[in-house]
Amino acid sequence: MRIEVLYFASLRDASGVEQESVEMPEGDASQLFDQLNARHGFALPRERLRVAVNSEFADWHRPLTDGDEVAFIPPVSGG
Amino acid sequence: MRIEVLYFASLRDASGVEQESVEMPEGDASQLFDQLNARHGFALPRERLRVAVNSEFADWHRPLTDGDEVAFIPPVSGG
Amino acid sequence: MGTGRFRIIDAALAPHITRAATRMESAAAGAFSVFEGRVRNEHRGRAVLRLDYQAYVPMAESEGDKVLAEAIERFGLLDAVCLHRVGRLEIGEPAVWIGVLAGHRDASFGGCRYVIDEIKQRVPIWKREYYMDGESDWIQGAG
Amino acid sequence: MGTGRFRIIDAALAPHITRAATRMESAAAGAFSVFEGRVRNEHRGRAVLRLDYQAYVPMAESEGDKVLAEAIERFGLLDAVCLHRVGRLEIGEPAVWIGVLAGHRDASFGGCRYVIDEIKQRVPIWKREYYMDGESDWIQGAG
Repeated sequence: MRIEVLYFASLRDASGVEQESVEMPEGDASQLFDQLNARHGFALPRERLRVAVNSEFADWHRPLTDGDEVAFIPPVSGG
Repeated sequence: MRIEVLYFASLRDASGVEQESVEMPEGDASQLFDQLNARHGFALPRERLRVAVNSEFADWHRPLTDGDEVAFIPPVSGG
Repeated sequence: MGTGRFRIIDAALAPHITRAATRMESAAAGAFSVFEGRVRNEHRGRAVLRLDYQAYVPMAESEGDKVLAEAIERFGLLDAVCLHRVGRLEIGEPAVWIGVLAGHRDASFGGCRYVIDEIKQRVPIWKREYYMDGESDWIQGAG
Repeated sequence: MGTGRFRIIDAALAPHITRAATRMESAAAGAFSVFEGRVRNEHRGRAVLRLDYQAYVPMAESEGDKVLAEAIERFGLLDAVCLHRVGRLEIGEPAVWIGVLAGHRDASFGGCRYVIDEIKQRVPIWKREYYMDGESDWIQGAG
Protein backbone atom coordinates (compact mmCIF):
# COMPACT_ATOMS: atom_id res chain seq x y z
CA MET A 1 0.00 0.00 0.00
CA ARG A 2 0.99 3.62 -0.53
CA ILE A 3 1.39 5.99 2.43
CA GLU A 4 1.96 9.74 2.26
CA VAL A 5 4.53 10.68 4.94
CA LEU A 6 5.01 14.21 6.25
CA TYR A 7 8.17 15.41 8.00
CA PHE A 8 8.60 18.31 10.40
CA ALA A 9 11.39 19.99 12.32
CA SER A 10 14.51 17.81 12.79
CA LEU A 11 12.87 14.91 10.90
CA ARG A 12 12.47 17.16 7.88
CA ASP A 13 16.11 18.16 8.15
CA ALA A 14 17.13 14.47 8.27
CA SER A 15 14.92 13.36 5.37
CA GLY A 16 15.63 16.45 3.30
CA VAL A 17 12.01 16.56 2.11
CA GLU A 18 8.70 17.91 3.42
CA GLN A 19 6.84 14.79 2.35
CA GLU A 20 7.25 11.60 0.38
CA SER A 21 5.13 8.72 -0.89
CA VAL A 22 6.20 5.41 0.61
CA GLU A 23 5.32 1.84 -0.48
CA MET A 24 4.97 -0.61 2.37
CA PRO A 25 3.33 -3.99 2.98
CA GLU A 26 0.40 -4.24 5.43
CA GLY A 27 1.50 -2.83 8.77
CA ASP A 28 1.29 -0.05 11.31
CA ALA A 29 2.98 3.31 11.90
CA SER A 30 5.71 1.83 14.09
CA GLN A 31 6.79 -0.45 11.23
CA LEU A 32 6.63 2.47 8.81
CA PHE A 33 8.80 4.53 11.16
CA ASP A 34 11.42 1.81 11.50
CA GLN A 35 11.59 1.43 7.70
CA LEU A 36 12.08 5.21 7.22
CA ASN A 37 14.45 5.60 10.16
CA ALA A 38 16.75 2.99 8.63
CA ARG A 39 16.92 5.13 5.49
CA HIS A 40 17.02 8.68 6.95
CA GLY A 41 18.61 8.24 10.38
CA PHE A 42 16.34 10.51 12.41
CA ALA A 43 17.80 12.33 15.40
CA LEU A 44 14.83 11.35 17.59
CA PRO A 45 13.94 7.79 18.64
CA ARG A 46 10.34 6.62 18.28
CA GLU A 47 9.84 6.89 22.06
CA ARG A 48 10.12 10.69 21.81
CA LEU A 49 7.66 10.99 18.93
CA ARG A 50 3.90 10.80 18.58
CA VAL A 51 2.21 9.76 15.37
CA ALA A 52 -0.70 11.36 13.55
CA VAL A 53 -2.76 9.59 10.90
CA ASN A 54 -4.84 11.85 8.66
CA SER A 55 -4.27 14.85 10.97
CA GLU A 56 -5.33 13.09 14.20
CA PHE A 57 -3.11 11.69 16.93
CA ALA A 58 -3.18 7.88 16.58
CA ASP A 59 -1.85 4.73 18.16
CA TRP A 60 1.48 3.51 16.79
CA HIS A 61 -0.02 0.04 16.38
CA ARG A 62 -3.24 0.86 14.55
CA PRO A 63 -3.04 -0.78 11.10
CA LEU A 64 -2.56 1.74 8.29
CA THR A 65 -4.63 1.67 5.14
CA ASP A 66 -3.73 2.59 1.58
CA GLY A 67 -3.70 6.34 1.03
CA ASP A 68 -3.26 7.28 4.71
CA GLU A 69 -1.34 10.45 5.49
CA VAL A 70 1.13 9.81 8.33
CA ALA A 71 3.10 12.41 10.26
CA PHE A 72 5.69 11.73 12.94
CA ILE A 73 5.27 14.43 15.57
CA PRO A 74 8.39 15.55 17.45
CA PRO A 75 7.88 17.19 20.86
CA VAL A 76 6.04 20.39 19.98
CA SER A 77 7.33 23.85 20.82
CA GLY A 78 4.68 26.28 19.62
CA GLY A 79 3.16 29.02 21.71
CA MET B 1 -8.74 74.02 62.44
CA ARG B 2 -10.06 73.83 58.90
CA ILE B 3 -10.39 70.46 57.12
CA GLU B 4 -11.27 69.89 53.46
CA VAL B 5 -13.65 66.92 53.28
CA LEU B 6 -14.27 64.94 50.08
CA TYR B 7 -17.36 62.78 49.51
CA PHE B 8 -17.80 59.87 47.14
CA ALA B 9 -20.53 57.45 46.07
CA SER B 10 -23.39 57.15 48.59
CA LEU B 11 -21.71 59.67 50.95
CA ARG B 12 -21.75 62.24 48.18
CA ASP B 13 -25.44 61.51 47.60
CA ALA B 14 -26.14 62.00 51.33
CA SER B 15 -24.13 65.21 51.71
CA GLY B 16 -25.27 66.63 48.39
CA VAL B 17 -21.79 68.03 47.71
CA GLU B 18 -18.50 66.75 46.32
CA GLN B 19 -16.50 68.51 49.02
CA GLU B 20 -16.83 71.01 51.83
CA SER B 21 -14.61 72.94 54.25
CA VAL B 22 -15.27 71.99 57.84
CA GLU B 23 -14.24 73.77 61.05
CA MET B 24 -13.42 71.46 63.93
CA PRO B 25 -11.48 71.58 67.20
CA GLU B 26 -8.33 69.47 67.57
CA GLY B 27 -9.21 65.86 66.87
CA ASP B 28 -9.00 62.87 64.57
CA ALA B 29 -10.87 61.54 61.54
CA SER B 30 -13.26 59.46 63.64
CA GLN B 31 -14.43 62.59 65.48
CA LEU B 32 -14.72 64.45 62.17
CA PHE B 33 -16.82 61.61 60.78
CA ASP B 34 -19.16 61.57 63.76
CA GLN B 35 -19.65 65.35 63.47
CA LEU B 36 -20.48 65.10 59.74
CA ASN B 37 -22.59 61.97 60.09
CA ALA B 38 -24.82 63.77 62.62
CA ARG B 39 -25.43 66.45 59.98
CA HIS B 40 -25.69 64.37 56.77
CA GLY B 41 -26.92 60.95 57.95
CA PHE B 42 -24.67 58.73 55.86
CA ALA B 43 -25.99 55.35 54.72
CA LEU B 44 -22.75 53.62 55.80
CA PRO B 45 -21.50 53.29 59.40
CA ARG B 46 -17.86 54.14 60.13
CA GLU B 47 -17.03 50.43 60.47
CA ARG B 48 -17.66 49.96 56.73
CA LEU B 49 -15.49 52.91 55.70
CA ARG B 50 -11.78 53.58 55.47
CA VAL B 51 -10.33 57.05 55.78
CA ALA B 52 -7.71 58.76 53.61
CA VAL B 53 -5.78 61.83 54.68
CA ASN B 54 -4.10 63.77 51.87
CA SER B 55 -4.69 60.91 49.38
CA GLU B 56 -3.20 58.15 51.58
CA PHE B 57 -5.05 55.56 53.63
CA ALA B 58 -4.70 56.61 57.29
CA ASP B 59 -5.63 55.53 60.78
CA TRP B 60 -8.95 56.85 62.06
CA HIS B 61 -7.24 57.99 65.23
CA ARG B 62 -4.26 59.86 63.81
CA PRO B 63 -4.66 63.54 64.84
CA LEU B 64 -5.60 65.80 61.94
CA THR B 65 -3.81 69.07 61.25
CA ASP B 66 -5.10 72.33 59.82
CA GLY B 67 -5.48 72.16 56.05
CA ASP B 68 -5.66 68.35 55.80
CA GLU B 69 -7.76 66.87 53.02
CA VAL B 70 -9.88 64.02 54.39
CA ALA B 71 -11.88 61.49 52.35
CA PHE B 72 -14.16 58.80 53.73
CA ILE B 73 -13.71 55.76 51.52
CA PRO B 74 -16.72 53.47 51.04
CA PRO B 75 -16.03 49.85 50.00
CA VAL B 76 -14.54 50.28 46.54
CA SER B 77 -16.02 48.71 43.41
CA GLY B 78 -13.69 49.61 40.56
CA GLY B 79 -12.20 47.19 38.07
CA MET C 1 4.26 61.38 43.31
CA GLY C 2 3.10 58.46 41.24
CA THR C 3 4.86 56.72 38.38
CA GLY C 4 2.06 57.50 35.92
CA ARG C 5 1.49 53.81 35.17
CA PHE C 6 -2.09 53.97 36.47
CA ARG C 7 -4.33 56.52 34.81
CA ILE C 8 -7.94 57.55 35.38
CA ILE C 9 -9.58 58.54 32.10
CA ASP C 10 -12.85 60.44 31.66
CA ALA C 11 -13.39 59.53 27.97
CA ALA C 12 -13.76 56.47 25.77
CA LEU C 13 -10.96 54.08 26.71
CA ALA C 14 -10.40 52.45 23.29
CA PRO C 15 -7.95 54.96 21.77
CA HIS C 16 -6.01 55.12 25.04
CA ILE C 17 -5.79 51.32 25.11
CA THR C 18 -4.41 51.26 21.58
CA ARG C 19 -1.73 53.80 22.45
CA ALA C 20 -0.79 52.14 25.74
CA ALA C 21 -0.56 48.67 24.17
CA THR C 22 1.63 49.94 21.33
CA ARG C 23 4.16 51.31 23.82
CA MET C 24 4.54 48.02 25.70
CA GLU C 25 7.59 46.54 24.02
CA SER C 26 10.86 45.03 25.16
CA ALA C 27 13.36 42.71 23.50
CA ALA C 28 13.34 40.71 26.74
CA ALA C 29 9.54 40.21 26.70
CA GLY C 30 8.29 36.72 25.87
CA ALA C 31 4.84 37.27 27.36
CA PHE C 32 2.27 40.05 27.21
CA SER C 33 -0.94 39.59 29.19
CA VAL C 34 -3.97 41.83 29.06
CA PHE C 35 -7.07 41.98 31.18
CA GLU C 36 -9.96 44.16 30.09
CA GLY C 37 -13.00 44.56 32.31
CA ARG C 38 -16.16 45.49 30.43
CA VAL C 39 -19.68 46.58 31.32
CA ARG C 40 -21.93 43.55 31.16
CA ASN C 41 -25.68 43.49 30.82
CA GLU C 42 -26.37 41.59 34.03
CA HIS C 43 -25.31 41.64 37.70
CA ARG C 44 -26.54 39.15 40.28
CA GLY C 45 -29.58 38.40 38.18
CA ARG C 46 -30.57 42.00 37.50
CA ALA C 47 -30.58 43.42 33.97
CA VAL C 48 -28.10 46.29 33.83
CA LEU C 49 -28.71 49.32 31.60
CA ARG C 50 -25.49 51.29 32.15
CA LEU C 51 -22.91 52.26 34.78
CA ASP C 52 -21.37 55.34 36.32
CA TYR C 53 -17.85 55.16 37.71
CA GLN C 54 -16.68 57.74 40.21
CA ALA C 55 -13.09 58.03 41.48
CA TYR C 56 -11.05 59.95 44.02
CA VAL C 57 -8.72 60.71 41.14
CA PRO C 58 -5.37 61.69 42.70
CA MET C 59 -5.60 58.93 45.29
CA ALA C 60 -6.80 56.33 42.75
CA GLU C 61 -3.78 57.15 40.59
CA SER C 62 -1.29 57.05 43.47
CA GLU C 63 -2.79 53.87 44.99
CA GLY C 64 -3.02 52.32 41.52
CA ASP C 65 0.64 53.17 40.89
CA LYS C 66 1.50 51.37 44.15
CA VAL C 67 -0.39 48.27 43.01
CA LEU C 68 1.47 48.25 39.69
CA ALA C 69 4.85 48.77 41.39
CA GLU C 70 4.08 45.87 43.75
CA ALA C 71 3.17 43.63 40.81
CA ILE C 72 6.41 44.55 38.99
CA GLU C 73 8.43 43.77 42.11
CA ARG C 74 6.65 40.54 43.12
CA PHE C 75 6.44 38.97 39.68
CA GLY C 76 9.62 40.41 38.17
CA LEU C 77 7.68 42.15 35.41
CA LEU C 78 9.22 44.27 32.67
CA ASP C 79 6.27 46.68 32.76
CA ALA C 80 2.66 47.00 33.96
CA VAL C 81 0.13 49.66 33.03
CA CYS C 82 -3.51 50.26 33.92
CA LEU C 83 -6.17 52.57 32.52
CA HIS C 84 -9.47 53.00 34.37
CA ARG C 85 -12.52 54.76 33.03
CA VAL C 86 -14.75 57.14 34.99
CA GLY C 87 -18.08 58.68 34.02
CA ARG C 88 -21.00 57.13 32.20
CA LEU C 89 -20.44 53.75 30.51
CA GLU C 90 -22.75 51.74 28.29
CA ILE C 91 -22.98 47.94 27.99
CA GLY C 92 -19.92 46.49 26.23
CA GLU C 93 -17.61 49.41 26.92
CA PRO C 94 -14.22 48.75 28.54
CA ALA C 95 -14.07 49.99 32.15
CA VAL C 96 -10.52 48.93 32.97
CA TRP C 97 -7.52 47.80 30.93
CA ILE C 98 -4.38 46.20 32.36
CA GLY C 99 -1.31 45.37 30.27
CA VAL C 100 1.57 43.35 31.72
CA LEU C 101 4.89 42.62 30.03
CA ALA C 102 7.17 39.84 31.31
CA GLY C 103 9.88 37.42 30.26
CA HIS C 104 7.62 34.40 30.71
CA ARG C 105 3.92 33.61 30.98
CA ASP C 106 3.80 32.61 34.66
CA ALA C 107 4.83 36.15 35.54
CA SER C 108 2.55 37.91 33.05
CA PHE C 109 -0.54 35.91 34.08
CA GLY C 110 0.24 36.20 37.79
CA GLY C 111 1.04 39.89 37.62
CA CYS C 112 -2.06 40.72 35.59
CA ARG C 113 -4.30 38.84 38.01
CA TYR C 114 -2.65 40.50 41.02
CA VAL C 115 -3.31 43.96 39.58
CA ILE C 116 -7.03 43.48 38.91
CA ASP C 117 -7.59 41.79 42.28
CA GLU C 118 -5.82 44.56 44.20
CA ILE C 119 -7.61 47.32 42.27
CA LYS C 120 -10.91 45.76 43.27
CA GLN C 121 -9.79 45.74 46.90
CA ARG C 122 -8.26 49.12 47.46
CA VAL C 123 -8.20 51.65 44.64
CA PRO C 124 -10.82 54.33 45.42
CA ILE C 125 -13.19 53.93 42.49
CA TRP C 126 -16.92 53.31 42.83
CA LYS C 127 -19.46 51.87 40.45
CA ARG C 128 -23.13 52.79 40.30
CA GLU C 129 -25.31 50.37 38.38
CA TYR C 130 -28.46 51.54 36.64
CA TYR C 131 -30.97 48.74 36.15
CA MET C 132 -33.59 48.10 33.51
CA ASP C 133 -36.29 48.44 36.19
CA GLY C 134 -35.32 52.10 36.75
CA GLU C 135 -33.49 51.61 40.05
CA SER C 136 -29.81 52.21 40.66
CA ASP C 137 -27.29 51.20 43.32
CA TRP C 138 -23.77 52.04 44.40
CA ILE C 139 -21.98 48.70 44.44
CA GLN C 140 -20.26 48.21 47.80
CA GLY C 141 -17.14 46.10 47.59
CA ALA C 142 -15.31 43.98 45.04
CA GLY C 143 -17.23 42.12 42.35
CA MET D 1 -13.76 19.99 10.33
CA GLY D 2 -12.59 22.68 12.68
CA THR D 3 -14.48 25.64 14.03
CA GLY D 4 -11.99 28.12 12.59
CA ARG D 5 -11.22 29.60 16.00
CA PHE D 6 -7.55 28.58 15.75
CA ARG D 7 -5.68 29.93 12.76
CA ILE D 8 -2.11 29.46 11.51
CA ILE D 9 -0.87 32.62 9.81
CA ASP D 10 2.18 32.98 7.57
CA ALA D 11 2.45 36.77 7.76
CA ALA D 12 2.83 39.52 10.34
CA LEU D 13 0.32 38.83 13.11
CA ALA D 14 -0.42 42.42 14.16
CA PRO D 15 -3.20 43.27 11.66
CA HIS D 16 -4.82 39.88 12.25
CA ILE D 17 -4.74 40.49 16.01
CA THR D 18 -6.44 43.86 15.58
CA ARG D 19 -9.21 42.33 13.48
CA ALA D 20 -9.71 39.34 15.78
CA ALA D 21 -9.81 41.49 18.92
CA THR D 22 -12.35 43.87 17.39
CA ARG D 23 -14.72 40.99 16.72
CA MET D 24 -14.68 39.71 20.31
CA GLU D 25 -17.76 41.40 21.75
CA SER D 26 -20.76 40.30 23.75
CA ALA D 27 -23.22 42.16 25.96
CA ALA D 28 -22.73 39.34 28.49
CA ALA D 29 -18.93 39.78 28.60
CA GLY D 30 -17.50 41.31 31.75
CA ALA D 31 -13.98 40.02 31.16
CA PHE D 32 -11.67 39.88 28.17
CA SER D 33 -8.25 38.27 28.66
CA VAL D 34 -5.43 38.22 26.16
CA PHE D 35 -2.17 36.35 26.11
CA GLU D 36 0.42 37.24 23.50
CA GLY D 37 3.63 35.24 23.22
CA ARG D 38 6.51 37.16 21.67
CA VAL D 39 10.00 36.37 20.43
CA ARG D 40 12.46 37.27 23.16
CA ASN D 41 16.18 37.90 22.81
CA GLU D 42 17.29 35.15 25.18
CA HIS D 43 16.59 31.47 25.88
CA ARG D 44 18.25 29.49 28.65
CA GLY D 45 21.14 31.92 28.76
CA ARG D 46 21.75 32.00 25.00
CA ALA D 47 21.33 35.21 22.99
CA VAL D 48 18.61 34.63 20.38
CA LEU D 49 18.76 36.33 16.97
CA ARG D 50 15.48 35.18 15.44
CA LEU D 51 13.09 32.19 15.18
CA ASP D 52 11.49 30.01 12.58
CA TYR D 53 8.13 28.41 13.32
CA GLN D 54 6.99 25.39 11.34
CA ALA D 55 3.54 23.80 11.63
CA TYR D 56 1.59 20.82 10.39
CA VAL D 57 -1.05 23.30 9.35
CA PRO D 58 -4.32 21.32 8.97
CA MET D 59 -3.63 19.31 12.12
CA ALA D 60 -2.48 22.36 14.09
CA GLU D 61 -5.73 24.09 13.19
CA SER D 62 -7.91 21.08 14.03
CA GLU D 63 -6.04 20.29 17.26
CA GLY D 64 -6.02 24.00 18.16
CA ASP D 65 -9.78 24.17 17.56
CA LYS D 66 -10.18 21.24 19.98
CA VAL D 67 -8.18 23.08 22.64
CA LEU D 68 -10.33 26.18 22.25
CA ALA D 69 -13.56 24.15 22.35
CA GLU D 70 -12.35 22.45 25.55
CA ALA D 71 -11.55 25.81 27.12
CA ILE D 72 -15.00 27.16 26.22
CA GLU D 73 -16.66 24.09 27.72
CA ARG D 74 -14.54 23.84 30.90
CA PHE D 75 -14.54 27.51 31.81
CA GLY D 76 -17.95 28.48 30.42
CA LEU D 77 -16.41 31.02 28.05
CA LEU D 78 -18.35 33.20 25.65
CA ASP D 79 -15.62 32.90 23.02
CA ALA D 80 -11.96 31.94 22.59
CA VAL D 81 -9.74 32.58 19.57
CA CYS D 82 -6.09 31.87 18.79
CA LEU D 83 -3.77 33.05 16.04
CA HIS D 84 -0.34 31.41 15.63
CA ARG D 85 2.41 32.65 13.40
CA VAL D 86 4.63 30.45 11.20
CA GLY D 87 7.73 31.39 9.20
CA ARG D 88 10.57 33.69 10.14
CA LEU D 89 10.13 35.91 13.20
CA GLU D 90 12.36 38.63 14.56
CA ILE D 91 12.86 39.65 18.21
CA GLY D 92 9.78 41.40 19.60
CA GLU D 93 7.30 40.00 17.08
CA PRO D 94 4.15 38.27 18.34
CA ALA D 95 4.24 34.50 17.75
CA VAL D 96 0.88 33.60 19.28
CA TRP D 97 -2.20 35.58 20.31
CA ILE D 98 -5.06 34.21 22.43
CA GLY D 99 -8.23 36.17 23.15
CA VAL D 100 -10.80 34.90 25.66
CA LEU D 101 -14.19 36.44 26.40
CA ALA D 102 -16.13 35.50 29.55
CA GLY D 103 -18.72 36.74 31.99
CA HIS D 104 -16.20 37.06 34.81
CA ARG D 105 -12.43 37.22 35.29
CA ASP D 106 -11.89 33.81 36.90
CA ALA D 107 -13.10 32.21 33.68
CA SER D 108 -11.22 34.51 31.30
CA PHE D 109 -7.91 34.11 33.16
CA GLY D 110 -8.34 30.35 33.60
CA GLY D 111 -9.44 29.78 30.03
CA CYS D 112 -6.63 31.86 28.58
CA ARG D 113 -4.03 30.00 30.64
CA TYR D 114 -5.52 26.64 29.68
CA VAL D 115 -5.27 27.47 25.98
CA ILE D 116 -1.61 28.50 25.98
CA ASP D 117 -0.60 25.56 28.19
CA GLU D 118 -2.39 23.02 25.96
CA ILE D 119 -1.00 24.56 22.77
CA LYS D 120 2.48 24.13 24.16
CA GLN D 121 1.73 20.47 24.93
CA ARG D 122 -0.01 19.18 21.85
CA VAL D 123 -0.53 21.50 18.89
CA PRO D 124 1.92 20.44 16.15
CA ILE D 125 4.04 23.58 15.82
CA TRP D 126 7.81 23.66 16.14
CA LYS D 127 10.24 26.45 16.89
CA ARG D 128 13.80 26.70 15.62
CA GLU D 129 15.96 29.20 17.46
CA TYR D 130 18.84 30.96 15.72
CA TYR D 131 21.50 32.14 18.15
CA MET D 132 23.91 35.05 18.05
CA ASP D 133 26.82 32.58 17.94
CA GLY D 134 25.63 31.29 14.54
CA GLU D 135 24.15 27.99 15.78
CA SER D 136 20.51 26.97 15.63
CA ASP D 137 18.33 24.36 17.34
CA TRP D 138 14.88 22.88 17.04
CA ILE D 139 13.36 23.33 20.48
CA GLN D 140 12.00 19.99 21.69
CA GLY D 141 9.05 20.34 24.02
CA ALA D 142 7.17 23.07 25.82
CA GLY D 143 8.97 26.18 27.04
